Amino acid sequence: MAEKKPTGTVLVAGAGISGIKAAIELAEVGYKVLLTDASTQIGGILAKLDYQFPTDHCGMCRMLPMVGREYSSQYCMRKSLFHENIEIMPFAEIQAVHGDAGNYKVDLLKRARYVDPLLCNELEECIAVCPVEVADEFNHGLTKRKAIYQAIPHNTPKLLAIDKQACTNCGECVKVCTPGAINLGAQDEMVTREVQSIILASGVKLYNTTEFEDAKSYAVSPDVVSSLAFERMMSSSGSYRDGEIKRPSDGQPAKNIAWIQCMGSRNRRQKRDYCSSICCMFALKEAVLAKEKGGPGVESTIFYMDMRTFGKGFQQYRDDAVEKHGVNLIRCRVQGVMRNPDGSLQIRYFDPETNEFVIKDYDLVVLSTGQIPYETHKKWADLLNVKLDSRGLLATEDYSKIRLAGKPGLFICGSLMGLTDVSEAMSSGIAAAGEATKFLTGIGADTVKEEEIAEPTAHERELSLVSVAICKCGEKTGANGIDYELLSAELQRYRGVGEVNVIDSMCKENGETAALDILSKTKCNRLLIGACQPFMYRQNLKNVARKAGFNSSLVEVFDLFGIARKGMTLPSNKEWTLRAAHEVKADIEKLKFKPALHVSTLPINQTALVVGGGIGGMQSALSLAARGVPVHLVEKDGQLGGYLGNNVEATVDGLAPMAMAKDMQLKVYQNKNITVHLNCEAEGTVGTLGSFESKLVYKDSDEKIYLHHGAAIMATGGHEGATSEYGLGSSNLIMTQGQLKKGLASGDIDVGGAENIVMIQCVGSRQKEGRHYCSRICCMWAIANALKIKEKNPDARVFILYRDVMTYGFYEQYYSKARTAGIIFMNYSLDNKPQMEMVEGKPVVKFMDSILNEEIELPADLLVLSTGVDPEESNSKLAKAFKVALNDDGFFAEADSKWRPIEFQQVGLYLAGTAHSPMPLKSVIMQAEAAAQKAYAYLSGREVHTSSVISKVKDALCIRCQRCVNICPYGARSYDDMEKCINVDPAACQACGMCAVECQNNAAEVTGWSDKQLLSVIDAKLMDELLLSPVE
Amino acid sequence: MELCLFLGCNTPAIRPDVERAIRASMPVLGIDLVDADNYVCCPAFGAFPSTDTDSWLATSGWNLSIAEQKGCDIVVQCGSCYSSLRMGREHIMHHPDKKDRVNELLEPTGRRVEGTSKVRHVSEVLYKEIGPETIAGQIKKSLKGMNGVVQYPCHTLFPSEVVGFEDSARAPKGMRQLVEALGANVNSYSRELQCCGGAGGFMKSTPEQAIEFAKSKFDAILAETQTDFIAVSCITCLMHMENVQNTLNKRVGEERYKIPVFDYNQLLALCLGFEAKQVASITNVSRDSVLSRIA
Amino acid sequence: MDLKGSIPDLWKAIYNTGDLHHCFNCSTCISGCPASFGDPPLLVRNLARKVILGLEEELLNDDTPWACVSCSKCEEMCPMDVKPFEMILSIRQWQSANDETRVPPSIVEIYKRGYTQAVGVNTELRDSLGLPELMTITKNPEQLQMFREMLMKTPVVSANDYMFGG
Amino acid sequence: MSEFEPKIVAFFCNWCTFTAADLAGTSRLSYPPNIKIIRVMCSGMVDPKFVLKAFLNGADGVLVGGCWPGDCHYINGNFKARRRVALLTEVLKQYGIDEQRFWLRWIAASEGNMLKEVADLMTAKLKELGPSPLQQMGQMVG
Amino acid sequence: MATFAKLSFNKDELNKELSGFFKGILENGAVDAVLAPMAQGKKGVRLSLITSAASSGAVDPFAPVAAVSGAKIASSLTARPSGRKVAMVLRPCEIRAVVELVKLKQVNLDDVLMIGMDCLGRYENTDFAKFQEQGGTSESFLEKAQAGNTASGDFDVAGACKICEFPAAANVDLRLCAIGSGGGTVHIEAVTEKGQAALEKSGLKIGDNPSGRDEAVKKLVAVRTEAKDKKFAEFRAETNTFQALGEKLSACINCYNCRVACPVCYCKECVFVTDTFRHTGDQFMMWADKGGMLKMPNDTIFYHLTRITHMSLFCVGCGQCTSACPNDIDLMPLFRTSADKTQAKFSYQAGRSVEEEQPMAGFESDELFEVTGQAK
Repeated sequence: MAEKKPTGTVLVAGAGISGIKAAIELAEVGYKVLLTDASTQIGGILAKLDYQFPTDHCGMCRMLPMVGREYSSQYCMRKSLFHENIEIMPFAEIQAVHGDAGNYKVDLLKRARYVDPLLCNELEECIAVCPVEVADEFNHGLTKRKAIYQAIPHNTPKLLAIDKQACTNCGECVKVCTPGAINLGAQDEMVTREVQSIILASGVKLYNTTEFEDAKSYAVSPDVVSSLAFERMMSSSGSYRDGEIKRPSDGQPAKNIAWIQCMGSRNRRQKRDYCSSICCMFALKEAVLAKEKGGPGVESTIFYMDMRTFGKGFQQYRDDAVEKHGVNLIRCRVQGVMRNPDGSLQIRYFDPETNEFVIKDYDLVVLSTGQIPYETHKKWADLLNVKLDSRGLLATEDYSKIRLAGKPGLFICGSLMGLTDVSEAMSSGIAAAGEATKFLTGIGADTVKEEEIAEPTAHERELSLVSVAICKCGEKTGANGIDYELLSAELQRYRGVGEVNVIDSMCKENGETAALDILSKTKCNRLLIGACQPFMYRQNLKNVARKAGFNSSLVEVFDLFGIARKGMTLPSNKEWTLRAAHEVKADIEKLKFKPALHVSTLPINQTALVVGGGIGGMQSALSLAARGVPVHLVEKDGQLGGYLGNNVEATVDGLAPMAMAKDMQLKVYQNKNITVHLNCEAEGTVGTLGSFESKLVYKDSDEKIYLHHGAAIMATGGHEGATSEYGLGSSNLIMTQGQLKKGLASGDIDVGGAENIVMIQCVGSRQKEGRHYCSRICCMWAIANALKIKEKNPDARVFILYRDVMTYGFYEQYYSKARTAGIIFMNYSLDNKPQMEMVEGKPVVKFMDSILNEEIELPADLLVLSTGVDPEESNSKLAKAFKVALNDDGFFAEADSKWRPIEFQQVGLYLAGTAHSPMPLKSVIMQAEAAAQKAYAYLSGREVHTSSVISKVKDALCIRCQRCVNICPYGARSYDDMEKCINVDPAACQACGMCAVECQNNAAEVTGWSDKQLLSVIDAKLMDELLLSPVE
Repeated sequence: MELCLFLGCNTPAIRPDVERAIRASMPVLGIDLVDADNYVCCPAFGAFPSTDTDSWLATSGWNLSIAEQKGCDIVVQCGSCYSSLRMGREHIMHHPDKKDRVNELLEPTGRRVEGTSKVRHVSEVLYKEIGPETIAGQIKKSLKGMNGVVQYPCHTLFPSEVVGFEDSARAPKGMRQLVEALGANVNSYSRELQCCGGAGGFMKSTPEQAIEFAKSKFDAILAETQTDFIAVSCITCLMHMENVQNTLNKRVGEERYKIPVFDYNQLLALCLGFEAKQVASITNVSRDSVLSRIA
Repeated sequence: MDLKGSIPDLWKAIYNTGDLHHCFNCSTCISGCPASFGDPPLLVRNLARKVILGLEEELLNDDTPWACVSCSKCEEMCPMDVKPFEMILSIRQWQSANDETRVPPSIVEIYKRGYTQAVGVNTELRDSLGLPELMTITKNPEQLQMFREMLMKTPVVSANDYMFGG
Repeated sequence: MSEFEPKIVAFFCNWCTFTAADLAGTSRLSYPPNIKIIRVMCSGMVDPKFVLKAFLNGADGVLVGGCWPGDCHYINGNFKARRRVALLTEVLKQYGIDEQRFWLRWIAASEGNMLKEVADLMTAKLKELGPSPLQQMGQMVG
Repeated sequence: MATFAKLSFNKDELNKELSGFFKGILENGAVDAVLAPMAQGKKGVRLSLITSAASSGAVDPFAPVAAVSGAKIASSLTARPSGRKVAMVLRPCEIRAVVELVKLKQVNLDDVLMIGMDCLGRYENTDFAKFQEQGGTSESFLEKAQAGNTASGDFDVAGACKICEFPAAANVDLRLCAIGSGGGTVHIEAVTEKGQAALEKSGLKIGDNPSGRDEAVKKLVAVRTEAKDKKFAEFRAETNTFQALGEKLSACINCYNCRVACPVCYCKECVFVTDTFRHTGDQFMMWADKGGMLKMPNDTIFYHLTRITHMSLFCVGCGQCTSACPNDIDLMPLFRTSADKTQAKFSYQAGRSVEEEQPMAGFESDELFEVTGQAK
């Protein structure tokens, strides 16, 4: 027999969204995760953000697993997270890391909360009596909190903690805490844990307006706030009330609001010569929201330098912000803010539109504060004993944003890579999980086997009889206001209830034994458990029930105190108890009519199809193959490499795509797990996750093959865009950046004698007619080419005419480098585009210089056009073949632009790289890794477990009208034309119930959410308390 | 402590009462002043710094060498002189080629500059060296019951790494604490950190706008404070803020702008018990309202 | 404006510190500049652009550098550390070197008597305040001579020696 | 006679509005006990039968709470709910069930205060309108 | 441009002429079968499926009766298609129901030549028997009805027909036009190319347009629309409360006939007869406890209201529900008034077009803001 391998465990340090995502992805594969966070709770910055662009609302829950929902929480992520394979350890800091890759010992300091969450009854009487009030940091001081407090208002369970710096040790809280959960003398605790791999997802410190010198000219009043604080001002759990955004200083409505960009970023003088990447979108979103939430009359103005709307959909968002919402954008970095005697805030700026100075008063100024990475990176470098690179950041391997250089088993994700937006945080989290998975499979670590839920037994299908078990907290009977005897009697009389047991402390060991004892003798086939914090105990209690012989789908746990307390002031014990009984009855009803469920498994064909043999496609293929997954790599051209791999020798950040592609090709061909199909296109696909069948057609021979695979990745890439503008093609002095790049590399283009070289950015891009998006790489390409020209001919003057320089993140240093090298950047606006005219065989470019406000005429020896990136034309065919969507620009439309950037709506299909949107090479590789991980999560086993709660078809009732097929948002329902029936893909189905409503006679139904159950719950809710119980 | 007093030109020539104030108070507070014999123009930014580096730095070097010979730091009251000297010294100290050139030019004069003497502003000496508490302990009279506003000399703030001594050049505290040390209540107002506008070519090139610019400051003071006086710490601020008030009054046709302006050293000297007619006698905005209340 | 006639290397002649090229035209320097209130306003940002583009003629004729109040706030606030005030001084220097009418008369005063003001001659006033006699360079011909000889070796004085003849 | 206490059956989506109700509870934003909350996975899951049943069996009002547009965990369930509510409102209006008795509201997870506001408003509105005309029907349905 | 063929007939020979037309299209291979109303001996007229030209003699398309909605028959014939071409002669309301059923994938029109007939109304089944007994014929009915008199003795056409504003069929290939054709004449209009081809194959002479038709149809629609508005107003006024609704439905015995007869109630089994509504004894007891008593069967109003939410958007106003009720509950106005409101809410009209998406099948992100009244 094979030796039992240890279960792979990964420490994810930092429970912001990227860390959470990495943890969930690993847990889905079956690895154990220890998810720690230095703060008292999880969620990171996003816990503070109620609104995220582009929908301007939340959607965080969409990062929960789609398949295997059984094993994780199914509720708002801002409440909390649960997954069977994830251990969450908040308020813990890593003190030391010993050992090496595959064998780490990590010392963790668990900080004392002083409130034991296992004992806390969440009644908050302690908070009521606490005499200490301090500013609530969660709301950036806009509100107050007590010394004993709940850090994040939405969290469930509440996880109270005591702020010992504020606490006066008066002991009032201890006096009122009936469960004895508070221990003022609690000590920090050191624990050591063994893990195989570590993912750092701590994020970085953010610039704050009180700490830094350069903010002092701006932060002159409480009404000058950071962008994060502004989020809290707009939040219902922050200071937003009554539809008005209020000034912190006096609570007056803020009507005129200004945003000042780049606060703390793009500042060489303050040694922060980088862009924080997300602040532009952040400000645009806030400006739009302010107008929407603040009511009529709110004016939003953003002072910016370059509006960096480089990501997918960002440009449209910007255009909408300006055109639909009327947000003012003013390109001017202001010197400071002055507080007027009336409290208003004065800003003087130079308006480039009118070319005049303007002095204007604002009610509120928001500083778009960015990242402060160095401190955090240094901390990690010291802890992990790794070196920082020349920029002072943790060094990752070439081409990787995730793998720490020279440290196998150590990965980073999220804002440690530089501030990331939600989408990138997700991609990086998945990619980091992927790298860790690769590492773990490499060392042979095992995964957790999911326990299957058995088919229901005959006993479970019998007429339902409910056993109600009520957990009582030790000695403190009645202390929480529940009269157990009354409750028990009330429920005992209820129809369908077989027995009611009050059991002491089921959450503890002896309670467990007692429960097991009682329940294993029961005649009932359903169990309803009332406990104080079901979120915390649910799993334990369900395990007890399982041991006692209950089918776990027929066991429900309810929050005994929560339901009675919800939103109500505390009535008398009797009233409360009766109300609780009343609420419980609804739960009984629902359980009574619930059928026994089981988790179906889905057979998996463990082969992957990767479409596109560019760098992204090859990366995905290699990554999957490395984990033993057979991959078919399909490329429509006669060679691998894609656009970058066949055309681009070097990038501005020192990468060599052509050399890299060559190297990858070699690896691809050598890998026995990879089959390459050249000159081949995928033309049609049927099936679902685990069992797709695709038709592959060879273009040269017209030969067709049918490939069975379990998942597919679209990595179709893109290519340099085309344009009819500026006489491209009419003169050999006019060319694209790609042509120049090639020409410079080959020597075909000689810049030796050139005096003036003009580059025009955004040709045909970022405008409604044409590419309505930023191609993200053109600025870097232009800079790389310009630097090359300067290298060859230092006397040549290179002019780059731009709209916004999109050197986001640490690419900013290349912009700086380019300026230092003497490259001249001149801004133009879309409504005043440069004009070109050939004079004596030479292009002459005319444009309006926004700085000098003068028409400039530039004779150019070379005119170079940045024509952006176009999606592959084959995308539309593929989209049809795979029944996935394209966006208006011809790129693939991911399932969710923020939370599911790598997936298609249809499970089992993924996308990576430029197929998603134009992006730099390192991001392509990261997405390719992420896509491979998404596929691997399901391809790693012969079958996957889906979920017990799933939509079903009652075939005998079904008339095949297919309305359910049409309405399903996940494409989980399909009409089988051969069998003439409706099929449900159990992996794709998310049990939203839309099919069930659409189906008029309940031929479609979600198990566990049947109309029968819901209708009886409505009854229970509406019946007067006493009437519910038959009179004896 | 011994410091070499660099007077510049405006102070000794036009406002010698300020010089008198400095010479009077400093020794009381433990600073011995030595005169910079044969010093020359700092040079003013509008002079050699605007023509060429050699003449600028040679002139700075000339002045710096005087202090170096005396073996002590230089103390300056005039903001422009302070900034020019510091910038000059900065160039000399950080550019060996410039230092060599300066010394080459100085050599025939028997001078040499090494950088051993630092350039200090009188307000820095008072604020950092002596300290508001010591001052508060030394004064014999006080400004108690009076409100003041302060005017920070731009030249002592920006650029902070060259001329600065405040914890934050963008939120300075020195002048406020120094005036408070004399017992006055310092009022804040919106345009506290706005430049007086008196230095350089602004007044010369576009006097209309320069006066408007100054007016906005005075209007803010009148509207937002109950001030009895303005405390400055630069001879240009002192002269300009007085002159502008008279100009403004002519414009508006009434005596609206009549806030007495004092160099801080004058207030200090007065509180240390020196005679107003010696230390605060030269002005064109009456100071009587303040002088009569110093007790 | 046709850049055909511009001088690519002009910046080297004017402000060859390497700092200038960091400028990304953000407008910080102008948004709070006192002299930007003037008419015409001093627009430091535009001066930087003119230097970089090599617009010699325009720069020579630009009076605004002389309106600077030397407060150096721009220098403090410039996120790119262009040191705008130093650039202004450099432009003035370049203008002075290329156009004698730009040479400030004050340097002649300084050459002649060491100061821009008549320092130390108000003995009566000084006496009345109880001030000591000042040991000015004006009163020390030997030193003044040395000072003048030193200045004579500097570009501005040697190139414009006729101004200092008297 | 004691004041009329309307019964409001509230179908709250699991992801947003139910969380908001939780948040209101934990934030001590007490809302009237008249609101009888029934958790559903999505506002798009609310079958017209549920609403009819609630009214027929004595509810004075029905409130459906879902995620804001664009925010639906299930992508677009709330949009579908909106159409369904519009349809049902038309039907109910004809038979004397005032529009004011049947509400659809978007309430995000963080909007505990809005939940309270809506609950207060609806309760007050129903007190004003008085008991549902169906109360007198004495007709229970399954 | 529509083309017409004129079909003149001698007294009592309308059906003969029409039969000639159907024979023609069958014989010439325009279709393989014809579904048309056909006299069943002396009594009754039923839709019949004719596959032999020789058997088309008894067609009676204009007979004022529709015992079963033709839409249901069309569904039976085409939901699982035979692959053979069939001409269907249906009433406008039936065709409108067909349009809805197409969207619901219950009718497949691929092989159908749709022939719509001008409808001046139908009698209830029992009344039609009386009508026949009284010697009434399609010809006599057409004549009288065109003159505005549909009543025959103590009975009249169905209530639904009196307020039907769709006497002429749309979404057809061919139209059998009686209205405004003049005495002794009907016209066959080719509306589509498919219809044109069939008409050509029928052997009839093409090219005699009924000049008074448009005017006559318009007038009839106006009369019916006015009647409809009046009826709606009356019904709404008297049924504006739940009590009134309860009274209207008090005779209901939950037999579900209405839904069986309804052409757009297309479920195999109504949800009300599924397990969902198979309550337990103690549930009934509980409900009885609540009010002290429980009327049985108890789900009558619930059933009808649910049905309204299910089918009002598809309701074509054919009145089959009323016809089907064994307890003479006039259900038609109940459904039609609701349908009128719900369809208007979504600017939808049942039966108007196959292309029009059924409202519950889709959504717009920017619509119906009044429902929540909430801005962001």
